[in-house]
Formats: sequence, structure tokens, C-alpha cells
Amino acid sequence: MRQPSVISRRVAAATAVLVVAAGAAACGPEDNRGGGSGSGAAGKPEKGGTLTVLNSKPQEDFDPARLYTSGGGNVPSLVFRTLTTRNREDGAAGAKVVPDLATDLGTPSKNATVWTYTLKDGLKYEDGTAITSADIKYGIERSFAAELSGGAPYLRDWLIGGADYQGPYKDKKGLDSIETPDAKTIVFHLDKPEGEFPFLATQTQTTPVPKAKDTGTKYEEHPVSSGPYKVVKNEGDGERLILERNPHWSAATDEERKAYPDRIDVRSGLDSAVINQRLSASQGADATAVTTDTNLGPAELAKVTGDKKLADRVGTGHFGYTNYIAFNPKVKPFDNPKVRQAISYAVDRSSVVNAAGGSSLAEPATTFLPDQAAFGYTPYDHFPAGKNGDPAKARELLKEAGYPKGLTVTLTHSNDKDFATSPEIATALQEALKKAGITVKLQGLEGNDYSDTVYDVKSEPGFFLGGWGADWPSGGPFFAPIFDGRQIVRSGYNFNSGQLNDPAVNKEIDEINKLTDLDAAAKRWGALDKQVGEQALTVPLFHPVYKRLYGEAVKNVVISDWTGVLDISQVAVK
Amino acid sequence: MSLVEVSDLSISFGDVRAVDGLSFSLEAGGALGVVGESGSGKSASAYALLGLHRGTGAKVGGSIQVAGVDVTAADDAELRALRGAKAAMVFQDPLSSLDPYYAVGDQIAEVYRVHHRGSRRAARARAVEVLDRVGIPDAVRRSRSRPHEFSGGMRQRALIAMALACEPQLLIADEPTTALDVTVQAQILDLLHDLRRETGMGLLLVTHDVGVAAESVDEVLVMQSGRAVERGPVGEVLVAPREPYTRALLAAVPRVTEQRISSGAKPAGDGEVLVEADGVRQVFGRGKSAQAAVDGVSLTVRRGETLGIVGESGSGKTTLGRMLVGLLEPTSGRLTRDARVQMVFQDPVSSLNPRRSIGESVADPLRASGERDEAVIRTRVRDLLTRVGLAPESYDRYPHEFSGGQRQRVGIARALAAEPELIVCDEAVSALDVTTQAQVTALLAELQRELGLALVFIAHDLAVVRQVSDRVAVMRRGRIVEEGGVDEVYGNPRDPYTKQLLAAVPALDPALATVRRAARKELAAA
Amino acid sequence: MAEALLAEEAGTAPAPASGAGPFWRRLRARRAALVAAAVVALLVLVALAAPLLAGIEGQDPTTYHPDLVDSATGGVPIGSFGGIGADHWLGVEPLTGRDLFARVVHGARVSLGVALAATLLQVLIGVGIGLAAGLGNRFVDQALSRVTDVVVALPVMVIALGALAVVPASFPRPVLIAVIIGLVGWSGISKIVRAQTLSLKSRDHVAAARLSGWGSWQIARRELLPALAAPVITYAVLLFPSNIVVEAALSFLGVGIKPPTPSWGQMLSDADTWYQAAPTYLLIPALLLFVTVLALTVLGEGVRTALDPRAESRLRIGTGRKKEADA
Amino acid sequence: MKWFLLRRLGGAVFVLLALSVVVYAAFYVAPGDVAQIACGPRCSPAQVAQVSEQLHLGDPLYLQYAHFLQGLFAGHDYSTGTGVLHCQAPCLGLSYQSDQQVTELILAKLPATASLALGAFVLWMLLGVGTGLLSVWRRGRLTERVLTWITLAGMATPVFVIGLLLIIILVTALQILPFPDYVPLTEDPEQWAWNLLLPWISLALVSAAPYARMTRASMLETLAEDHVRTFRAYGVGERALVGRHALRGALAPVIALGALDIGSMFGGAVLTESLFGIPGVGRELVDAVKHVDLPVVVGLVLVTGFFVVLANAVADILQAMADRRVVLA
Repeated sequence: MRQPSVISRRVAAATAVLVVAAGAAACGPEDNRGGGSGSGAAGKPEKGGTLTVLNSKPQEDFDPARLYTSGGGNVPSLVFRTLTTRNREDGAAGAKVVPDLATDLGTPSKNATVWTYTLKDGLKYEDGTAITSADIKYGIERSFAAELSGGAPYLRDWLIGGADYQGPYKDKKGLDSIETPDAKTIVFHLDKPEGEFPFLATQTQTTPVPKAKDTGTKYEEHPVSSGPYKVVKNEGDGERLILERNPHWSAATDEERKAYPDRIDVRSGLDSAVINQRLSASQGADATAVTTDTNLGPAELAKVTGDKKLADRVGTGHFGYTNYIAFNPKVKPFDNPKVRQAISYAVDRSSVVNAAGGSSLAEPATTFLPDQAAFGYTPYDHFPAGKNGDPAKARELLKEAGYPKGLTVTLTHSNDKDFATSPEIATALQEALKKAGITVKLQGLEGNDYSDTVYDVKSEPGFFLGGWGADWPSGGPFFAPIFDGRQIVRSGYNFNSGQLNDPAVNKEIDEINKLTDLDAAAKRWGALDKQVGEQALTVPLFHPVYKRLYGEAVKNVVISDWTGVLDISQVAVK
Repeated sequence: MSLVEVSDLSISFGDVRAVDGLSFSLEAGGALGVVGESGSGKSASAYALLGLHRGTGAKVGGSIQVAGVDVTAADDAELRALRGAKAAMVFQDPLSSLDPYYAVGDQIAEVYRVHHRGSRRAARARAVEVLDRVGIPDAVRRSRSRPHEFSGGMRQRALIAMALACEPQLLIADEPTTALDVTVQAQILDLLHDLRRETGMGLLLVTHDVGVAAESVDEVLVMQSGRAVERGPVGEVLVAPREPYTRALLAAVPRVTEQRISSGAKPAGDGEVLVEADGVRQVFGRGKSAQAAVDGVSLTVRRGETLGIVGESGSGKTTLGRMLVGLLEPTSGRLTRDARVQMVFQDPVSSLNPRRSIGESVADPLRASGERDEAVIRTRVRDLLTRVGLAPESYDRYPHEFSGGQRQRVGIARALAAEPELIVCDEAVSALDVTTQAQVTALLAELQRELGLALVFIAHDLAVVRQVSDRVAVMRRGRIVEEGGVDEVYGNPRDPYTKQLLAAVPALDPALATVRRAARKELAAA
Repeated sequence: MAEALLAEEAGTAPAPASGAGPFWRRLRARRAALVAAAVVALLVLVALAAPLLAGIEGQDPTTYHPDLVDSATGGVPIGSFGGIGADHWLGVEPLTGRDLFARVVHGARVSLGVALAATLLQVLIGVGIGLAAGLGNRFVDQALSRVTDVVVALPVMVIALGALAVVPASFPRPVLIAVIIGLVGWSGISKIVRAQTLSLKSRDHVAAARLSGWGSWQIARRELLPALAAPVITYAVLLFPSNIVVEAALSFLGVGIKPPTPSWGQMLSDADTWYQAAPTYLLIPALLLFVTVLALTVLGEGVRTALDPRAESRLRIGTGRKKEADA
Repeated sequence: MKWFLLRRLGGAVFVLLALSVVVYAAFYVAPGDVAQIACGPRCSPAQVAQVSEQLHLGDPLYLQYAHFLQGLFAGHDYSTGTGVLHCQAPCLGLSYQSDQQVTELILAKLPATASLALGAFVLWMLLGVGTGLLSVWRRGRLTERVLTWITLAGMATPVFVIGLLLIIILVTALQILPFPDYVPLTEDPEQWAWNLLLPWISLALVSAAPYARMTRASMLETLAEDHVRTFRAYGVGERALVGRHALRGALAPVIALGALDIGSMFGGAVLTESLFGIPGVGRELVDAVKHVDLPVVVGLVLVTGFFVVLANAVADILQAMADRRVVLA
């Protein structure tokens, strides 16, 4: 799961987000989504100069085992190369997976349970030693250690024996389901077919880590670079990072990272208002500055849109993310589909969108899957509520459900000011549902309390605000955790809030996972989403849109739909 | 021309006229005592001599000439040139009158340098010189001490030294000994006397204590309510006063030589024992800082008698009194109390709750003992008020509407309400003017006679104690140094400390004062 | 810091003369205090009549007006000065279009109510602890002093957040906030009460009451409490506005009153990023907070000087101290 | 003096330990599955259990607290997987969120807070004491009344209101000052001061008021004291009276209050830091509290408490040193 820090407000920091930034997408006119490559300052990008990165959240985790990224992250991707990686292109094209250390996207066995990768020639670490497949195996094994927890769950879930493996520190024997027959080959044995394995291989856990250089939890102070830049300074637990060229990186082996600047200076721990202020002023070193984690908030957007020059320096990105109402049908009255449908009809998406920052920062959603082809987007609107909701229809359904006089329900939300599950959205829904005769009481919980409550089957409320983001642009990690009956977690965080355990749905998920043709798989995810949508287990509300400023002298701005943020491996400052 | 020439002086604070049409003069080298009870305007007049009312909102009328300076007309610079250089003032409270942050010598030097050009070093030397003159031992070293390191008497000496620094023609002393113990008072008065003889400066002494004036000045001005009542040579005014007020004032002053006013009480020794203390101690603080305020005192009080306890400040007399009534438990020793005991307190302001009517205060013991009938309470309180000489209608009035003497009467009424057999009077009249003092002691004597009360009369004033007591105990540093029949102790003191105390009491008769001053010197030399 | 100051000032207040007459006379004599009292009265009225006032305007504090904000530019209110007009007297909130007038008048209820309740609680606890420390033995006094030290050093925010997390969300927030402020803000009062109790305890009229035969509790009730009223009231009227600020600060930090209940601090917190795009959204609650706190502070000052007339007469030399000596 | 210091020290240690107990207890009962937070939202139950064991979260409260005390007085060793990380006493543990040593983390945040506090302190002392003295000088005139009202207004305004207004006026409208962006003093002193100016001014404006009022009251009181009267009666001029005999006594309580204030501000000016985004201990506290990062919260509360206690002691000593009449016992 990813909960990108959408807007890190000055006062209220967002919830416990372990993550790096999400993406921002291509700039350009609102209607021209994902278009316009090569934005930014005019002129041909050239090598040289220093790129400044102004961030609010320090790079506290800089260990490839601990990072939870989509497609390898932004700053980490400058230092860590992975088996595969995301395609560094604007818009939808950027949602494709491409080879990185490996020569191709991997060779699957017939039923997609065994994946074999071969490494490119001439791969070296920053110290000039060669990268071997054993290092990749070791890197993955490390991520199983409790000391280095934090990564995505897929390796644990998919690799044979992964569920019980405790990492190389406790279990010297290693994980048998990863084989390295020679220094260039690595073979993964999965316990079930997973056609999306190439996507998983983009995550930093597949970064090679030389065992001799492993210092455990201290490795993040100076991780050994396999990418175009190496760490020359790491102060204040990732608050100040200076990256310089890794002389042993060879552009010939890396088609994705452009690596124009000579030096990357990452300053974090800054206030989001300061970041936006500095980017808009674009003075001195800030002219070549970008941010990888700070969006424009509604108030700042209001100011920026009034200034043509500033507006030109705003990058717009679409990251696969859906904010929705979640129902727990185990709790009355949400066991009654008519009640869920009534609420689906009553929702006023325009006031919700406004509460989320307005139409420039949020787009109304009627589907659970994000509206991008990579996810297999299939439009549907089973309970058309129009712009402002259909309270009449809602009342009718309530009457049918046995609540002719309306009903009173409690909506659980978080108190974080993240414009996603925050009080503003809850209040907007409260107002809209009032018109349909539904009295909503609000239960606002503090960040961690909120997560603990809503993601625990034992305490899960019947009616709450949730959100889900993509670990990679595909239906697999987006759809399955929410609707796969086998993924209902009894102790620990459970994201299948509707606790749907429909054999037919489970079976279709298994079938899709077998497909190694990702386009074909996407179509079936879309169809499945539409089918499950009829049950009204969620009410999709909106997909967020990210807007970010960058400095005047920044060239070659590339924003893919995969991450939604400007990709700093492509940016040039000369 | 006279050193001081005041004519038709009037001073008002807002609506209050503190001084009204006062005229007097003082020749160079002369000594004038201004005597009066509280509110007579004597201090305000003294302040006016240095123009100290300027800028305070007080209105000053009439004319004042001091050492050739017209104080009312002088500009600020002229006034500053007068202050300290031609006329210097010594204040009542020596501790608060010195700057706590600077060494005493520096403060004197500062004053010196205001009026004399000269080096810092010369000023310091002058400071040491005057400190030595006023009898500060080891003046060089002590000049570097700060005021809080001095004792009360030393501080007053230091203040006098400051006054001497610029060799003024006039010394104004405003109640210079009021805050001091009687023995120290005598030393300071002797010092002033000597200095005056030596330097020939004029002295204006403001005091409420006729005895102090008798000891120190040539002429006396008696003031009442802002006006001069009588003026003349000290021998005449104090020995043969012309004005009725002066006569009344003098009559009220208790004399240490005078026999006790007969209360008609039984002679000491045969009444039943009400309270008996046997080696009682009271220790305050703990560990190193522990200090015995009362250190092994044994005494008895019998029905109907009056025991006087005298001592200077810090002698432990008040602590002893509080133990006798049970407000303090002795740290050790035995104290038996076979009687109902009450207390009359020193401070007429703090001994009554300002928020409760005096009737309520007097009714307290009645209510506390369980009396519920309002009518009974009211009747009894009114009787008590009448008994102590207050109007029964005073029941519903509040303490601030009463004078100090009246409040002490209320305190006595409250004590009486509990029908005590023994009343401990802790400095019960010390805060009162002499005339009021006389009335209250008379009331106590009268009550004792009528009710057969025993009294323990605690005071620092030897004369008052002599006036009311059958027996007297002299306390010093927590111990009783001498005890016995009052006439015996006063007439024939055995303990040297008692002798010293008695010798220090100022005499009302100037002629006698001279004799005693000589006696004191002898005693000190011995 | 305000606490230390208040302790400094209120702690030195002497027992006033009895009777309420001079107090009101002195208070009335201060024009600024009268104006402040009028402002405070007005604010209280507004708070009490919040639904009525919003009703007159024809709005309520919760209804969203998506049509009144410009959704495409981040939700800025449409129209000049934040959409001020006949329908919305103070304009509307960005993003939601909720009516600002209705929100600020309802916010007044919360701000004033929470502060009042908190002040009462502080007085209650402070007087209790202070009396116990002042009357108790050495051990009790020491123990309570240490407890007070701990409370002083504990950041209110930590407690607020801990409590907000522990107490169920169904528990009314304003009550909770009032209780929290009350629980951590009593040290000033307790210090004053302790000091006053110690000083009163040594007064002769208390000793006299003991000799009369009263027990400790009766002495506290008859002799001490009435005398403590003046300094406690003085301190409390100055605490009240500072409690308003504390509530606003907590809400501003996001650990105070929760939406949709409007409170000024929370409005300011929402508004702080809007200082450029919609300044009125920020200025209105800021101004109200300022006026309220100022009025209460001025009134508090008035009450203080009325209860402590000595402040004006302190400067007369030659009279104050001499009186005692002459007596 | 020695006993006084020892007793103060004992009291301070007690207060700090009591603080840590209170915070421990408060967060122990607070919801929020710390192990899950530390591990990550998609951790498996087995991993969460491991993390919980590592952090001793399964232990009863008293054991956890004992563990904390052990670290405080003896230090701790933490496994890095491949080796051992020694956290020296006083070890406040590792942050649940970032694994960083809490002591290091706090030390890293202190310079910003100290910069804010010290600069503001200088400014508000100048402003406060200056205003106070001026209003004594112009007693009873228009100047005094105007100053009285200004200080009242300052007292009545929360720092976040003044700060926001100053942002609107100085940053947005007039564009005189930048939106504060903390630059370490060691890096660029000029930028350091320039960026902190706005928070300094805001803090000074709200904090100066009590100083002005206190200076005024204290000065008037001292001027009415007997020893000032003594020197007036000896012809000492008004200027020397104020400068030599009144100022020192009058400013003693003001300076003591200053010590108190700056002490509590070293524990983080939470509001100011939050408003202006200054990366100091106050903002860290807000952040840690929100993330139930217990070691950081306890550490920060202890540091805050330490400064408060220290400031109290310093204030007492300052006052005693200024006034030798007060005996330290």
C-alpha cells in the first residue's frame, strides 16, 4: 500500500507514511493529460551543474531493504539500480516496466511460477567491483530481517518459504527459492503464478548489496551505489544528502537514467510552505531546484494560478490513487446492500472534490481502479449520483431498505489534514447525506489510531474513509488487497475492508495473475472491477491530482503516470 | 539668621491636611525635639525641611528656610546642594534605608562625592573616617560589608556616618531609634549627643517617645493633629507642661521608676497554679540551622496575679507566650495548663479578620463552644463590647472603622468571651500611642480586678511591664535571666543584663537623663 | 511566562477592605475597563445567541456551498473579500463555501465556553492544592510542590494529544479540551493560594480563631477562603483570556477542537495557508480572537486595580511607612 | 549555597523522572500499535511480533520503564543485524520512526531552537525593558498611556496571530522579509539572522509585554523604596538614583523572568516553530507526538523539563545574587 504524502501541511504532518514521494505528471494544460514531454525551461538538456532537491521529509530510510517505493523511488533510484525499472517517459508511456540491471523483463516458466533473469555485462559498484547475482539475492534476503523491515509484502508472499524466512542475520542458510546458478543469473521460485513479477522487480529490494559491505541498520548511512550517483554526504539521518557522480556507472548499461547534473543536493526537513515559497521565488540555487515530495496545496495553487509565469512552472501528475468510502458489511446497517447503494447515490462529489482542494487537485471517481489504461480502467457508474448527488433516489432506496424515516450512522475518518481521509471530506459527506435523510455522526481519530482502527478486522468500523494507491501501475497490487478473500488479515493490518471472500472473484484474480501478457491482464482487472463495483462495498470518491512547482532553470521535466512526480533522473539544469 | 526657620507650614496629602500652620525655628547648634503621637504631622514636617515632598503630589504651603536656602522656592539643583551637604537626614529603618546592593563604605563615599569634588579614593577614606567616628569597629574592613551583614544598631550608626560625611550644619533624625532595642537605642542616643557636642551641628529629632526627646534635645515642640501645641526648653515643657494636651501626654507615659498601679489583687504566691512550665524548649528549624527560641524556661502563673515578661527582640518572649496558650507545642519540657487560656495579640490590624464584623469575631468562641441561639450570642457579645468600653451597636461594624486602641478592646472582648482564667497579652499595647496605651492597660487592670483573671503581660517596654505586673521575668536569648517581685527586680536588679536594660530606659526628666547617661558610660566601661 | 507574571502581580495583592461597594466604584471609574466589559458582554451575548444570529443571516455553520468557491483554482471564494455580501456577511470559507459569519459566532461559543470551564476547573484545583499545601505539614507541602513542578514542566500539547487519543471520540471534544487545560493550568493559582495561606496562617486572627476552639476546616472556611477570594478572582480573570489563547493554540496545532465544531483556533489553523489567496479568511478569526482577549485582559486589569487600590498609592513617600512607626 | 544546589539538583532529578513516568504511562495506554507503526503498514504479523520483541513492547509497563532507565544510566546496545550499535548513556533509545538515536536527533534540533530563543530573547528584552523604562520616564503622560495600550495589545495576542499578520504584512504585502527558512548560523550568519528575523519579531512582540509591565511596576516600586529616598535626601540626582540605586533592584525580577522564559523556550517554542516551519525541538515534539514515537516524545519532554527546571534554578540564583538579602537555603 502506498499512502503518498499528498500535502504535507505545515502544522499537521501526514500519517505514518514510510514512503517516498509519489509522482507528479506531465505539465501542460489540464486536458492534455500526460502529454508534452520535454517541458521545463527551453533548450537542449546538457550535462553539468547541481540539482537542488527541496523536500519536507528527510530520507530517513536509505536502505534498499527498508524502502517502500513505487518503481524504485526518486532519489533512491539515482543510487540503486534494480532488476527492472519503470520507463522514464511522460504520461501513460511511463507506466511501463523496462529492464534495468537485467537484460530483459525476465523469462517466466510456463505457469509464471519461475522467473529467470540475466544481468547485463559491465555492471559495477561505486568501488569498481562487479555486481553479481548473489548480491541481488543477498539484497533481497536482507529485506526479510526484522531489523530492516518496511518494504512491500510481495516477496514474502510470493517466494517459496518467504513467509517463514527471517533474513540472513538469523538464518545464514539463505532463501532456497532464489537461485544463483552463476554470477549473472538469478532464478526466483514462486509458490503461485505471478505474471506481474517484472513489476515487483522494480522495487529497491532487488538492488544488489555486497555482503562484505553490509553494516545492517547502519548500511543506510552509506549504501553502496550501483547507479549513476554515489552518496558523498548523509547528514542528520537523511536530512541533507549530497550525491555525486559514480565514475563506475556506465551509461551504456543504463538506458533509463539520464543523469545530467553533476551533483545532487537534497535538503529536507523543510517546511512545505518554505519549499513552495522558494520554488516560486526561484532565486539563486533555487532556480535549479525541484521537490520530490511537496505538492501545492489548495491555497498555494490559488495563488500560483493567478500568476502566468508561475503557472508555467507547475508540473501536474496523476498517480494511481483512489479515495473512497469503505463499508464493512459485517456492521449493521451496512450489511444491507440497499443502504450502501443509498449512500452511493447520496454522495455529493463536487463538494467532496472541493474539500479535497478543488477540481485541479482532485477528479471525481466512480470506479475503484484509477482512470489510467495501465490499470485496465473500465468506466462505470453503477449508482449515478451526478455532480451533486441524488438524494431522492437515496431516500427511495432507504425506504426499500426499511428506513423510511432515514437513519443515523457514524463515519470514521482521520484527523490528519491530508485532504484525503480528513475531517473536511467527512464533513462534506455529512452535509450531502443529510439531504438524503441520513444523519452522520463523525468519529475523527488521530493518525495512528485511525490506521489501527480501520485496518483491523476486530475493530473495523462499518463506514469510514479510506484510500488506496498503486505499488505499481497495474490492477494486481491495486485491486487484490482490497477484494481478494485470501488477503483478509486476521491479525495485523487488513485492507480488504469489505471482507469480500467471493470464490468467483478469488478465482478470477488467480487467473489474471497467471497472465504474463500485461495488457491482456489489465483488461481483465478492469472488467473485474466493474463487476465487483456492483456490490457497492466502496464508494469511489476521487482521484487526487498532484501539482508541483519546479525552478526556472530546470529542463527536461518528465512526469510519468507510474509515480506521478517529476523524475529527477531525467532533469537537467544546464 | 536661624539655621531653620519655618513659618506657617502646611502640608496636605489629597484631602488630608497633615500639617497646618506650623512655625518654628532652630538656632545653629541647637537641638529641637519634635514630639507627637501618630498622625500629628511631625514626620511630614521633617521631610518638608529637605523638600522631600516635591514630586509626590503633596501640597506644601508656607515658607521654609534651611541653612540659608529657601526650600520652597529653590530649584532642583539648589535643593540637591542643600540635601546631605548642609542638612542631612537619618531615617527610622536603617535596613531598608541603605541600598542592599552596595557596600556601606561605597554608599557613604557616593554621598560624599555628590557634594565634594575629589577622587574616589579620597571619598572612600572619608567614609572609613566617619564610620570609625560613629564607633564601627574595624572600619576599614567593615566599610566593605553590605548592609545586611550589619546588626541593626550598626546600620543606624552607618546611616549616621553617612549624615556626617559632608559635615552638615543640621542633622534631621526621624525616629532614629524606634526600630531598635532599648539598649541599642541608648547607645545611638548617646552617640548623637556626643556628635552634637563635638561638631556643633544642629539637631532636629522627630520622635513619638518623650523619653527619647528628654535625653537628647534642648528644646521641645509638641505637636498634635498637624499643629504645634507647646514649645519650650525641654526642662520646662517636660517638667511643668502648660498645655492640657502636653500634660495628658506626659501623664500617660509609663515610667520605669514608678510603682505599679495597684490592681488590688492578692499578693503573689498563694493563688492556685494555672499554668506551669518546666524546662520548656522551642526549637525552630532543623539540623545545622536549628535555633532554640526558648531554651529551658520554667515558670508558674497563679490565679489572679500578673506576670510580666520583658525582653528585647529575639529574646523568645513571644514564642514563650504562644506556648503558654497552646498555639505552639514545646519541643521539649513539660507544660501543664489547668485553666482556660486566651490571648490578646500585638497587632491590632492583623488580629481581627478584616472581612468579618467585630461582633462576629467576638462571637467566635461562643459559636465554637456550641452556642447556637443567635439571640443569646448577640446579647452576650453586646455585653462584652460594653464591658470593654465599646458601644454595643458596634456589633455589625468592621475592623477598619475602628482605631488601634478600639481594636485592641475588641481583641480583649473576644478573649473574654471564652471566659478565660488566664489571658496572655503579647505586646498588647506596644503598637498604641501612649495615651491609648494607658487606657488599655487600665482596662486590663480593671478586668483583672473584677474577674479575678491571671495575666501574663509580655512586652519589650520595661516601664509598661512595671506598671501592670506583680512579678516580672526578664528574658534574654531564650532564657529567663532574672525573676522576682516587680519592685524587687526594678528596684534592686541582680543580673547585669537587667541592670543594663534598666539603665538604657530613657528618663523623662532631662536632668535625670544626664545622670543616667553618665551611669551608662560607667556600666559600659565596667 | 504569563503565569509567572500573573503570579508576580496577583501574589502581591493585599487583602482588600471589606465590602463590595468600593470595588464597584473603583471599577466604574475606569473607562477602559467599562468599554472592555461592554465588549465582553457583547461577545457573550453573541455566543449565546449564535444560532439566532446565524438564523437572521439565513445561514448555518455547516452547510457546504460548492457553488460559491472556484473549484479549479484550489477553492478560493468567488467574489471580492472572500465573498462578503448580503447573503454571507463575512464571506465564505475556501474549499467548502461554509458561511464564515455563522462559523465565527458559533466559534465564539466554543472559545468562550471552553475557556470559562477551564478557568473554573483551574480555580477549583488550584485552590484545593494550594490550601492543602499551605495548611498541610512539611511533607504534604513538599510533595504537592513537586507535583506542581511536574505539571509546570509538562507540555500541555503532549497531554492533550495523549488524552485525545485515549478518550473515545464520542466524548465531547470541547469538554475534554476544557478538562485538559484545567488539569495542567492550575499551578499559578495554587502557588498564590499557598503563599497567601502561609502568610494568612501566621496572622493573629487565625491564631485567635484557633484559640476560640475552631478546627482546621472551619478556620480555612471562615478565616482563609474569604481572604483568598480577591487574589484568586484577580488571577482567574487574567487566566480566562489566556485560556482562550491556549484553546486556540491547541486547536491551531491540531490537537484541540475537532471539525465540524467551529472554533477560532481551528479556523486560524485552517486559514494559515490561505494568507495570500484569501486573507479575510485569516483576518476575521484573528481579529475576533484579538478583540476578545484584549477586552478580557483590560477587564481583568480593571478588576485587579479595583481589588488592589494600593497600586495607585504606592508612590507617596513619607506617609506609607511612617504611619506604622508613628503608631 | 552548596546545599541549595544539591537540593535543587535532587528536586530536578525527581521532577524529570516523574515527567518520564507520566509520559510513559500516558503513551502506554494510548492506542496506536507501535510495533506495526515501526515495522510498516504492510508488515506481516510475524514481523510485527519480532519488532515488538526487539522494542520490548510486550513487556509490562514497569519493565519497559526499567529498560528505559537502564539505557538512561548505563546505555544500551542495539543489534544492527551485522553488528552492534552502542548507544551511550544517557541513552534515550532509538526513534521508532527513523531508528535514529534520540539523543542525536534532539541535539540536531537544538541549534534551530536555540537560535530562535536567543535572538527573540535579546529582542524582547530590549523591547520590553525599554518600553517599561520609557513608560516610567513618561509617567502619567500620553506616552505612558500609549505604551500601556501597546503592551496590553501585545499581551492579548497569541503568537500565531501576530506571526500570521506579520507574514501578511511583511512577507506578502511589502515583501521586505523572506518567509523564514532556517539556515544554520555556521553556514551563513547573515542568512541565519535574516531568515529568523520574522519569528524573532513575532516572539518578541508577544513576549515583550510582560517585561514592559514588570519593568514598569518593579521600577516604580523600587523608586518608592526607602533606600532610594535616602539617596534622594542626600542630594543624589535623579539619573544616578535610577541608574545606580533603582535599576539593579528593579531589573532583578525582570531578568529572573527572562531566564525562566528562555529556559522554557529552549524546550521548543512549539507554536512559533510550527507556524514558521523552523526545524527545532518544538516542531519535532508535535511530529513525534502525532506519530506516537514514544522514545522521541519522552526524550523531548525530558529535555524540555530539564530546561524548565534549569531555568527555574537559574532564575532563583540570579535573583539571589542580585539581592543578597535572599538567603539560599
